Amino acid sequence: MLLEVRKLTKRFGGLTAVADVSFGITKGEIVGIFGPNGSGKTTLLNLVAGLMPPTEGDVLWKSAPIQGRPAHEVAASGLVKTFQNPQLFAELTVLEHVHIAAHLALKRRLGWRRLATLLDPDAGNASGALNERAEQIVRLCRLDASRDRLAAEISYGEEKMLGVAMALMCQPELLLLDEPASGLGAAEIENLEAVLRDLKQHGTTLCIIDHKVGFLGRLADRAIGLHHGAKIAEGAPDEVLRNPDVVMAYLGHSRDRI
Amino acid sequence: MGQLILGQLLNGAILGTLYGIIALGVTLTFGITGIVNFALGVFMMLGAYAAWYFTDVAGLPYPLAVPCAVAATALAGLVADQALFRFTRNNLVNGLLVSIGMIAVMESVALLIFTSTPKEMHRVLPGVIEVAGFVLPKMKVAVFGLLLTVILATYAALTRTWIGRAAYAYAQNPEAAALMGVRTERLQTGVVVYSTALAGLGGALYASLYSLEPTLGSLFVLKAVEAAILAGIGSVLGSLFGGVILGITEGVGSIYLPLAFRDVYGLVFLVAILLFKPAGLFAGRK
Amino acid sequence: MKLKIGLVAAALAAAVGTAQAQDVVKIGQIEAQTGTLATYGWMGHQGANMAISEINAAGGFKVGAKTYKLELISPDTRANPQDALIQLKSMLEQQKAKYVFGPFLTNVFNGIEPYATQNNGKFLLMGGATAIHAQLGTPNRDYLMRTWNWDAGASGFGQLMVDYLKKQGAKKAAMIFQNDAFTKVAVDIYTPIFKQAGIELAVELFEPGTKDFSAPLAKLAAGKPDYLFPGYTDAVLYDIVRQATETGLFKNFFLVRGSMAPGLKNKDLIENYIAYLPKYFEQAEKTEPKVKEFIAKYKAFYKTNDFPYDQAPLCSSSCYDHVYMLVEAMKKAGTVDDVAKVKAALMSTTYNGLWNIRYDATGEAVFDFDVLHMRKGGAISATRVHPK
Amino acid sequence: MNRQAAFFAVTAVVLLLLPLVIKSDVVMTILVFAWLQGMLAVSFNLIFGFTGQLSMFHAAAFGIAGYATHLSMQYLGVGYWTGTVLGALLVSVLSVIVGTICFRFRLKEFYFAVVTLAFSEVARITVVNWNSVTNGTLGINLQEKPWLFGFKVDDTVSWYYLSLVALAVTLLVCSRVVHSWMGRCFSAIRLNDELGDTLGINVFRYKLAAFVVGNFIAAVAGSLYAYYLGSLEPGFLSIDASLGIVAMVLLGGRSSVAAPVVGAVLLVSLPHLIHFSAEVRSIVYGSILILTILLMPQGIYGSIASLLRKRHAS
Repeated sequence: MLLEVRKLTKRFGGLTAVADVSFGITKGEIVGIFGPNGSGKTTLLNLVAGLMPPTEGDVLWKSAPIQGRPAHEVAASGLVKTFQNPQLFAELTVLEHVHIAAHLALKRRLGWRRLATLLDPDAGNASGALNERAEQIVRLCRLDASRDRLAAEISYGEEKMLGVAMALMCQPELLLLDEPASGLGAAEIENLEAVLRDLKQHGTTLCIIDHKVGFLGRLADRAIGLHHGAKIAEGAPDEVLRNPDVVMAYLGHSRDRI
Repeated sequence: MGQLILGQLLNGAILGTLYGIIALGVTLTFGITGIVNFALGVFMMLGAYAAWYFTDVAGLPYPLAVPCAVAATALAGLVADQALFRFTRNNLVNGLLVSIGMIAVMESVALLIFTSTPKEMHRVLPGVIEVAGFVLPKMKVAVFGLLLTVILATYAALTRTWIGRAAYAYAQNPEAAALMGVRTERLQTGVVVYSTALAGLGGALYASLYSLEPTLGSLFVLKAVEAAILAGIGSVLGSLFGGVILGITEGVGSIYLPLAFRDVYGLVFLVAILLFKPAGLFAGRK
Repeated sequence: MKLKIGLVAAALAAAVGTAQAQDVVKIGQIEAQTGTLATYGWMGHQGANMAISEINAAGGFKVGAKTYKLELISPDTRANPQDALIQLKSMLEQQKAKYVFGPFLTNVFNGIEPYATQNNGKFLLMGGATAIHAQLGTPNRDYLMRTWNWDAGASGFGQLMVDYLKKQGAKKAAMIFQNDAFTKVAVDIYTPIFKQAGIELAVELFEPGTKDFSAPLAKLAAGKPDYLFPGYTDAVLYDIVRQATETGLFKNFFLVRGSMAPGLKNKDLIENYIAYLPKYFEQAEKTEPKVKEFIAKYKAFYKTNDFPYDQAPLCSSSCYDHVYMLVEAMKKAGTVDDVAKVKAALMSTTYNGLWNIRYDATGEAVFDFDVLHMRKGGAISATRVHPK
Repeated sequence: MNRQAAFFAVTAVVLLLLPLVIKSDVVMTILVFAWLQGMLAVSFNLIFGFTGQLSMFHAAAFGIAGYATHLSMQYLGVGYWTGTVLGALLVSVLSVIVGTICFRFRLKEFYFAVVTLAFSEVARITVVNWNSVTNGTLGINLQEKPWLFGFKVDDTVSWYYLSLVALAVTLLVCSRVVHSWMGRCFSAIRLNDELGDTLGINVFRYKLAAFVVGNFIAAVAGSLYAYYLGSLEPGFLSIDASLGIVAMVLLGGRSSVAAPVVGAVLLVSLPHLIHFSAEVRSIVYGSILILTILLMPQGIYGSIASLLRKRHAS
């Protein structure tokens, strides 16, 4: 078990955003978590990524608790997350974004010896290899056409893809994607699916949160349904989608989202 | 000793309202324009010299000179806002630097006009009030009452009137407020000018208590910013309490500890507040 | 790059400029004219500027067969040692000035002192800064003269003032001073003088910029001193005296610097207000024709009706009289270039202008001053003191 | 890139040969001050322009180092250079303490500025009042001059070269750092520190690194400055001094490593190039500051650079 979530609960004042949720993720699988807007998906993801402490329960990453540990340590341990609304560095180009994200890879490779590269940029032969990897990821994420454009100038789809590219550059063992498909057009979603499949083939474990059930259904090996912060179903995607509770949860809101 | 401390508590509170009125301007300007306007010190100085000029040179009675001084300062504030501050909205560093440039310019202008000889206004309300053994100058008590009224009135206006609520809404969420029909530009200008008017009022009242020199505002505004942060920037009543706390800390601190370190006491207190209650002492009581 | 060319051009222009003027004696003045500490420098500039214009308007002065005019170079140091050093270098190197007045501020003096000492013998520096006192007469500092009289010593005005205070029957005094360069020295000077006179002295220092003194005043008043000894610039004196009298904490004041105005403003609440003043211009205007003439000339020169009575006494340092005195010395020495001779002449001159100024053996000015004693209601008695 | 290298080479040669052309001590003095202030501004920009933290501790670092150098020479009997290193180390330790407090508690923007300002005021007031050690407001005269390779650095020309080399080393170090992975971490923190955090960048560590490295360089600059001027005073640590540094950086430009030097040269030389009466000059100075910020937000260097780029492109 790569990640294990045990009885996770998060309350904001009187509001319970996540209620007693437990599940696990094993290496190599794609897990989809879905639920209507406001069902606590993003909060759950932030709890799992260590961005906020839970009120109760544990998150075990490779059998060790990670709650309360700072985000950069969580990322360094191989658990990386993307943002629902793309978070970028406005003044930098696409390629520069990926280079910034190369920091963890460099740290893993050289440790404290990376300080030596301040004196000699080629020390440890790291920069060449990392540059190559950055180019690779830019290509993989279909961003090569806009690699030298500023983050402020690229399309929304490219922004979201850049988020994935940066996360990939961190060499994650488990990649948490927060609504990667929201706001994307059909062609962009297709593109995204292709990229995520490529990733799976490269052995990256994925946990995707989205309310677009169709998209998740095509991609996920396993699905978890969430409603009012509680887990209402878990299993193979098509089974879960047929689960009456899930149907109720969605129909209670808006049918066209399904 | 107890008498000494109680006396300083009172005096600190009075001085604190003076910090508080400028702090209120700092807080309002920050909330609406995202700028910490150090140039409020300049407007305080303008208000002070204007009040002195209207009473001692032009011969107006002081109660008339104060509104005149406030009006003059507000006018200067409007000009400064349209010519300068308008271009630094939500840019903290540029706002800071523009206010510093403005301080350099205005202090020199004041020096040219008023020279470095301190001006001391004739006594508006001489004499003291004795209550339970405490001796307080009448004017200090009057200033205290007036400032308290203005701060509370501002608070009431912000919570009870439409404009006030619009300003509040804007400070919380500018985009939503704009969608709701709040006219951003006008609101910002209005708040900046109101803040300069408050600074002018602070200056005009200051003139009745202390001697005037061109640098008076830039020394004072630092304290006001301290007071504003102490309370938690954005809190109207907090700026009053922040000022009072600062005034009392300095007053009582100077009795027990060396006077030469007086400015440190407030700062150390401030750092402690920022570290352990980063939103300020009165956060959540907006 | 353009900037550097600009700098070079400026340097060249300055060099060319100095080559032409031969019958002009340049006087430098290195004072802070703006900022919180500018009071002394500003008045010094006003006086020197006026004296130089007067001398030039009268056709200059004759040394030997030649007639010279004066030129004043007076940049603003802004109390910044870096600017002051560059300005002094410019005066000596580019303007070839041999006589420099100032500075009054100790931090500025410290900043220019190493360079000035390197140029010992090439010029005279005549300033009022407290820190100059300690360096007078030390090796390689022949260039240094101090234009303000010292508080301590046999002819020190502080000593004479405290003696006067003792005669008033004072037993206990409280000193409240702004924490700055002069104050540190003042505490060191006055503590033994008071002790010797048998007057107990309590001391409180405050940060520059303080306006509300109620806390320290209340604290000092708790020790029940007879006299408050506040210092020392008018900027704080007005507030200290007002706040001390308004609440009835103090009724007696003793000052070694600062003006009479704060006392007069509160004259009905004060018993005694004793002050040292280089000259009480308000009274001297009536009794001394020279002073009357000076005030009239000042008003005409600066086209103002406001004579700065409070600040004019500061003209006793590096100011009006000292320019005339320097010209006298140049005439007496028969040279405008030989700095050593001019200094010797200065040291042996007693100049009789607004003040009677002479230098003691170390090169420190000794001049006559007024001890003023204001009593309740504002009656002032002035005693002119001629130190030994 | 080649054009840039050529530009720097030419600049370096011109600056090295300058003392042969300029015989004016005044101009050389202005340049020495400009190089040392430039060093200070460049180091400040590492914290402010590149990492995005408006530190008000810089003048304190500058001033404390001067005092520490002097005191270690006096009480430990070490030479000037050892004293400078000790001073810079002391400043580094203080920076670690101040930085740890500020960054652990996640103080940002204005709050960071205020707290660092508070610490620097505490330092200044301590210097003012610790008379037995600092001689308080009277300041200290520094008689000694540094020795280097058997030469006493005494006259203006040798100080010119020393300060120029110190500035060049500063520029080199800062540009190496800024253009390395560490500089990328700084950019990440400046532009979006939350994102940097989720990408595995230890925000605390790199903020602290920028703060300590910047203050270390400022300390060396302070020690050189004090011994060139030949005196120390509490004014070195004042708020005005800190604001002066910010002004230099904004005037020059904050987006490149060398740009603050332009600001430093301007602000140091301007008072001696413009001859207005004292009050008017202050008005001119303030107006220049306001106009630069409003009309040239990238600073002078940045504006000229982007102008050249545009012309080059068209």
